[in-house]
Amino acid sequence: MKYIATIKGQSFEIDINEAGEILADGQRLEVDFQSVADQPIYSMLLNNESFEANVSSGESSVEVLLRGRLFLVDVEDERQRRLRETTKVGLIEEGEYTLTAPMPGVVVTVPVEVGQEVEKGENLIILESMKMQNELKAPRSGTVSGVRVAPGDNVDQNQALLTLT
Amino acid sequence: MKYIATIKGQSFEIDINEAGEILADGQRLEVDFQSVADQPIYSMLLNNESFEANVSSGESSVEVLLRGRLFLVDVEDERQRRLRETTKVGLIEEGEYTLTAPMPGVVVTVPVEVGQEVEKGENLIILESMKMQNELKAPRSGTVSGVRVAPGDNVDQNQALLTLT
Amino acid sequence: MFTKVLVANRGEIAVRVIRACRELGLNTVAVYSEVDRNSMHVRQSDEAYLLGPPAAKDSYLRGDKIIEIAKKAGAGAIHPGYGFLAERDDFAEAVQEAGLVFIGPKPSAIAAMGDKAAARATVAAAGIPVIPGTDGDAILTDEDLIALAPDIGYPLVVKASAGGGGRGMREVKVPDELPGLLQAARREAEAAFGDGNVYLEKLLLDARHIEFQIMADSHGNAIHLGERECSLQRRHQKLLEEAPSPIMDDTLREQMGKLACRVAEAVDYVNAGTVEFLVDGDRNFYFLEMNTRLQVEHPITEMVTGIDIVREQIRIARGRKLNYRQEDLQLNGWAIECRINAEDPYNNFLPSTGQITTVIPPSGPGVRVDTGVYAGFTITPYYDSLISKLICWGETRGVAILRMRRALEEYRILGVRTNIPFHQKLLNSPRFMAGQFDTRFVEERFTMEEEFDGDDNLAMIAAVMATLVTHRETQQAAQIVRQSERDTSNWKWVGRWERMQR
Amino acid sequence: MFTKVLVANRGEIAVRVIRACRELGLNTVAVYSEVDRNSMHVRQSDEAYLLGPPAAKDSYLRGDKIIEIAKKAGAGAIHPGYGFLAERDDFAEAVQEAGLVFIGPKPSAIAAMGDKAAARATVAAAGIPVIPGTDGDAILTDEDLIALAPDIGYPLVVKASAGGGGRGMREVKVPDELPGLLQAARREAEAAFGDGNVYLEKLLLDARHIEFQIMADSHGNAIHLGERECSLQRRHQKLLEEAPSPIMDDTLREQMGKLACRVAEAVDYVNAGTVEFLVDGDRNFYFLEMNTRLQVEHPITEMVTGIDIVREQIRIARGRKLNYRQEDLQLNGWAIECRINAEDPYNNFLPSTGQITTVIPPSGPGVRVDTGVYAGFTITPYYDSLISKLICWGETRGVAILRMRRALEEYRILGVRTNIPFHQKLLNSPRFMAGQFDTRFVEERFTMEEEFDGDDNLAMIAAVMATLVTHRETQQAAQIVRQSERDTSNWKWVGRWERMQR
Repeated sequence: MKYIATIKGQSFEIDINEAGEILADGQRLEVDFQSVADQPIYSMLLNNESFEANVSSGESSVEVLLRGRLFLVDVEDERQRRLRETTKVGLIEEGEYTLTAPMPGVVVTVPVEVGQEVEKGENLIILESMKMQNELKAPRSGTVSGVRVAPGDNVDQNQALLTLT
Repeated sequence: MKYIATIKGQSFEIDINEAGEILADGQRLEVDFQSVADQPIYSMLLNNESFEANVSSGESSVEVLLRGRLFLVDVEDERQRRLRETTKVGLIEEGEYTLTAPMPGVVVTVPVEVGQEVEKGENLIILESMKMQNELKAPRSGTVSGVRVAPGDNVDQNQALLTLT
Repeated sequence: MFTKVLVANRGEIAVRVIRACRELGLNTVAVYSEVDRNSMHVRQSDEAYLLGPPAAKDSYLRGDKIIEIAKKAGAGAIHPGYGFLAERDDFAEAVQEAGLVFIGPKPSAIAAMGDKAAARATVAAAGIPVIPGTDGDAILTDEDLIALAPDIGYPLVVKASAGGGGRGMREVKVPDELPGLLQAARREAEAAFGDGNVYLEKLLLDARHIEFQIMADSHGNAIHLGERECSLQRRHQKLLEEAPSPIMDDTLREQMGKLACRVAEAVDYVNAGTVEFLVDGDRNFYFLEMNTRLQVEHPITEMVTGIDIVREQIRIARGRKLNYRQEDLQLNGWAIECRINAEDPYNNFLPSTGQITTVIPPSGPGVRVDTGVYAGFTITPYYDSLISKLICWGETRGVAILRMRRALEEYRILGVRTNIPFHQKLLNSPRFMAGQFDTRFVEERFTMEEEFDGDDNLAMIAAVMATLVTHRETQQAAQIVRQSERDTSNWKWVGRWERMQR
Repeated sequence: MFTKVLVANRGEIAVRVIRACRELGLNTVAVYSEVDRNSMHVRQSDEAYLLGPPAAKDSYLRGDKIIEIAKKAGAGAIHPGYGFLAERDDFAEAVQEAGLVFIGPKPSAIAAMGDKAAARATVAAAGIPVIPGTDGDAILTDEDLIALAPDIGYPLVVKASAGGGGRGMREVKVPDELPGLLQAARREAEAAFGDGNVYLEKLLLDARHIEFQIMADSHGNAIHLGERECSLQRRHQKLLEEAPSPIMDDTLREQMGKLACRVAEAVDYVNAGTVEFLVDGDRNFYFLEMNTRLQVEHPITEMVTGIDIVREQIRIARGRKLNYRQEDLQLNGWAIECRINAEDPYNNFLPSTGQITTVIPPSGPGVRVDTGVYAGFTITPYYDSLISKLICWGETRGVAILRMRRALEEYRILGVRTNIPFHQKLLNSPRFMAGQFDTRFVEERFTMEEEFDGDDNLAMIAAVMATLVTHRETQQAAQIVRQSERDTSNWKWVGRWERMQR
């Protein structure tokens, strides 16, 4: 089966032939791939080179934590790729975005207000949890369309805090 | 629910009233009993005293490994106890006993032969495994009725080695 | 003399204190909140008492309840660990009034060092250099402060008198900002400590945070155990500490160590404490504050001195003389501590909670792991995010760094995100390796962003691993579909069977 | 100079060597048998190659294959660890012939010490006291030995010349037993080593087994790193070791240490090695044998000297001079090692195999755990039962013992049985605490049997815990019954639903 794995714009063509062999960018490699202790830790022997990484499928890409470095890898099979390429339009930056609490905590400040335009990376809310003040930032630019919490509020995990359009 | 727990002939009457309280030999004790990490390790707070032990149900009794000491505890509820007391007869030491290999290994010696009478604790077979010679002993006295292996044999775990009547 | 100690804390430090007690043959009493029933400290103690709901104010900050439990359990002493009640002079006082021993300094010493502005005054009076700033422990209004600011010079820092942990603190670059930031600092200080008083201090650039561990017994002996280099911080939270400091030499150590002891003597200090200094680029040093408790990073001092600091704390509290004289002490080798926090270094260091599913700690020569967690334990959002301290010792700084690198690479914690990759990156940075950093290094010169290199072999490896996992998941999903098809047919079969039975 | 090392071993010692290589910046090549794919040493190395089926003779003893892999992988050196190929002079020779470095002594030194009878002769010729026995390395017949026995005196021991690990060894109390036991010993030696030669030695009663760690470089420098007390054994397998020995003083240490170095020099020794002595009740000491390799118990010496022995081994193999001179060395504190084996101390120490489900290792100050296992790893019957070495250091023997006790209490390993309770019992025995034991202590004076005490509070606790677990299991079983009742009715419902759909 053929896959395209992409990291920061660089693509690797990876063909999983059968158990024990893959083709990576045309290079034939012997592979022994094992999960360790039934956990998302994987030990890989690739042409006898030994690698170990935490690998977990995130929402959009696969996270690989390897030798102290995090790689976000987008993996698609050929069919998915063709599909995406033919339907590629500017879907990003559209619709409403709801900021939810990544953990329970207390709202310290809400430095934005309804109607305000914000840039990507701007602080939307400061949430105190685990004795730390955590800045929740805008994942994209947009306009604040709703603020559902006020400083001092106790919030639960995943509670909606603020919306952005 | 009432239980009788016996360790080396000493019996304890333990009454589990409800969550959070027990009566041990008439003494009322507050108990908080938790398994740790879903393993057979248990943490117990008994009137606020903290104990932790490995507890596992063996074939006949419950094994409690507590502060470096192993206790073999026989636990019965009242019904079981009454049943046993009325039907108590010399059932022990009867029937055929089959010695099986506790682990894979190589038979080193068989110091007994068919027809030989053996005492409890006598060596029946020496099995080499994990670089050690392990003495497999008679669990009771009896007569060797069959020997199924010879020195040098490779045996699998649970393979029958010898019978005793 | 007490033989039972109540440990008024949780997490790794409670475990640390329990270990020291055990090794002294003392019984221990743990206290815990509702979410901490299965904590290591509860499991390892001889007795354990529930304090209340998870929030610290309902549990670990309930000094009254803790003293009551100590009396009920017959504990003769209370060890506060760090944080929570450790630097509350009213708690220390109440412990003594209850007829118990507080394993720490006298309430008066805690109070004297607790008000940061007053401490500056006390220490300056004893002839110790302090950072230029507003003098004395008088309460100053905004107008006072604005008037005094030009004498101190810019940039400067507004600090909360009752402060700690960076709260109620603001950096001021130009005079115009001062009025607004004074108010912000006061508000934050009021919220955090119930005390809105602030003072001004000159902002030292290129400064290092260097602290001295001191120990004093009740017989008038005070010694220092050398310094710790704690400049690597993020938002005033220490992340990596080492002992000794790369910039230290014997002369400076002796000079600063002596002054640290003098600071302790100025407040009649007993037990373990830490005197913090800022050291500027010209090796001028200034008293910053004194922490009147056991420090998170005490193990690195233990590794290079061979002294069990917690055991000494308990011995001192029992009225014993110090086991060591200053001239007996010798620093041996180098130690580094990495604080392993449950937080995501790739997402603005956001705390991470959840159940830990796997822990494979590093070990081998020169490696120590102090932790309160294990596989199966759940990290809750109620307390700080420190889950483990990884400490490595080596004969030289180089050996310690190499050992820490391999230990970090070996460490596996799953279930929550950790800052291990941060430490790995930090330990690989040339400036860290060269020992060239100051307190602003992590925030200003360090980033987790990768400069992506086109022919990076590791990227290809990551791509292969991600693909293999995706492939597996696809295969398994397909199997589950097939499985449920079979299930359906089983159900059909059951249906048929039932119809036949009618 | 080599930059890549093949580690020809498995388990904790392979991990130990890999760690040392990493800390030196050297790449590592692991080799593994079919059951060891997920071993720690495979996971931690830079490269890994399959050797073959599980049995050692098909995998870790395949010297030819290992050398071939080293060449293929471009490894410049091979570290043999202990056991397997570590003391095979033919392997060391083959490694050198292949143009690779053997990290260990010269083949000639391994050979000289490998034949125990020849080693006795060599060492005696160098003026070192040996245990009275048959002299020289000549091959002796039964008649020769029976004729020589009266000169040696009874009790005596028959030992295999090629011996090790207690095989081919018989104790003889009276002359009548000698002929029969000679034959038994020869048979066993022939089977174990392919060499039926034996020799006689006087049996020392009340003897201690004390060994000296030595290190020698290729520049003619040899030093000793002090002694280890290894008397606590069962069936000639060491169980607990400590450094220093409770019976040692500076004078005796200097004297024995010098002789140990002289033994090494007598065979032109290079790299790390251990000279074993027996010391009798009158402190007379006799050369026993020399182990020409890294020893299992090397960490206790590392703890009291601060020297990383494996790193020094690699440095020496790279042609470097020793980093230390004899006069620089200083023993600091006390270290104890408990060998944690997968065996059942309550059932005749029978080995235990299976998957390890949980590991919670002890940690904190002065605690080191060297292991090759983790939760999820399976212990197979193919190799020895050592799963971990727990090493504790303290300023004094007393502190080290107390620390080891608390560490053993903390250690949780589930899935296989371990001898942790044996160590706990041993550490509580008054004779151990007093340091009064000899090589026969464990077998002759120690038992796991409990003297059961009627009002033993722990028994009541155990009874309560057993009852609570039984109660839970009964409740759960009842629930499962109820559950399956519900399942059945679901099936019925499906059947009904299907009928409706017709």
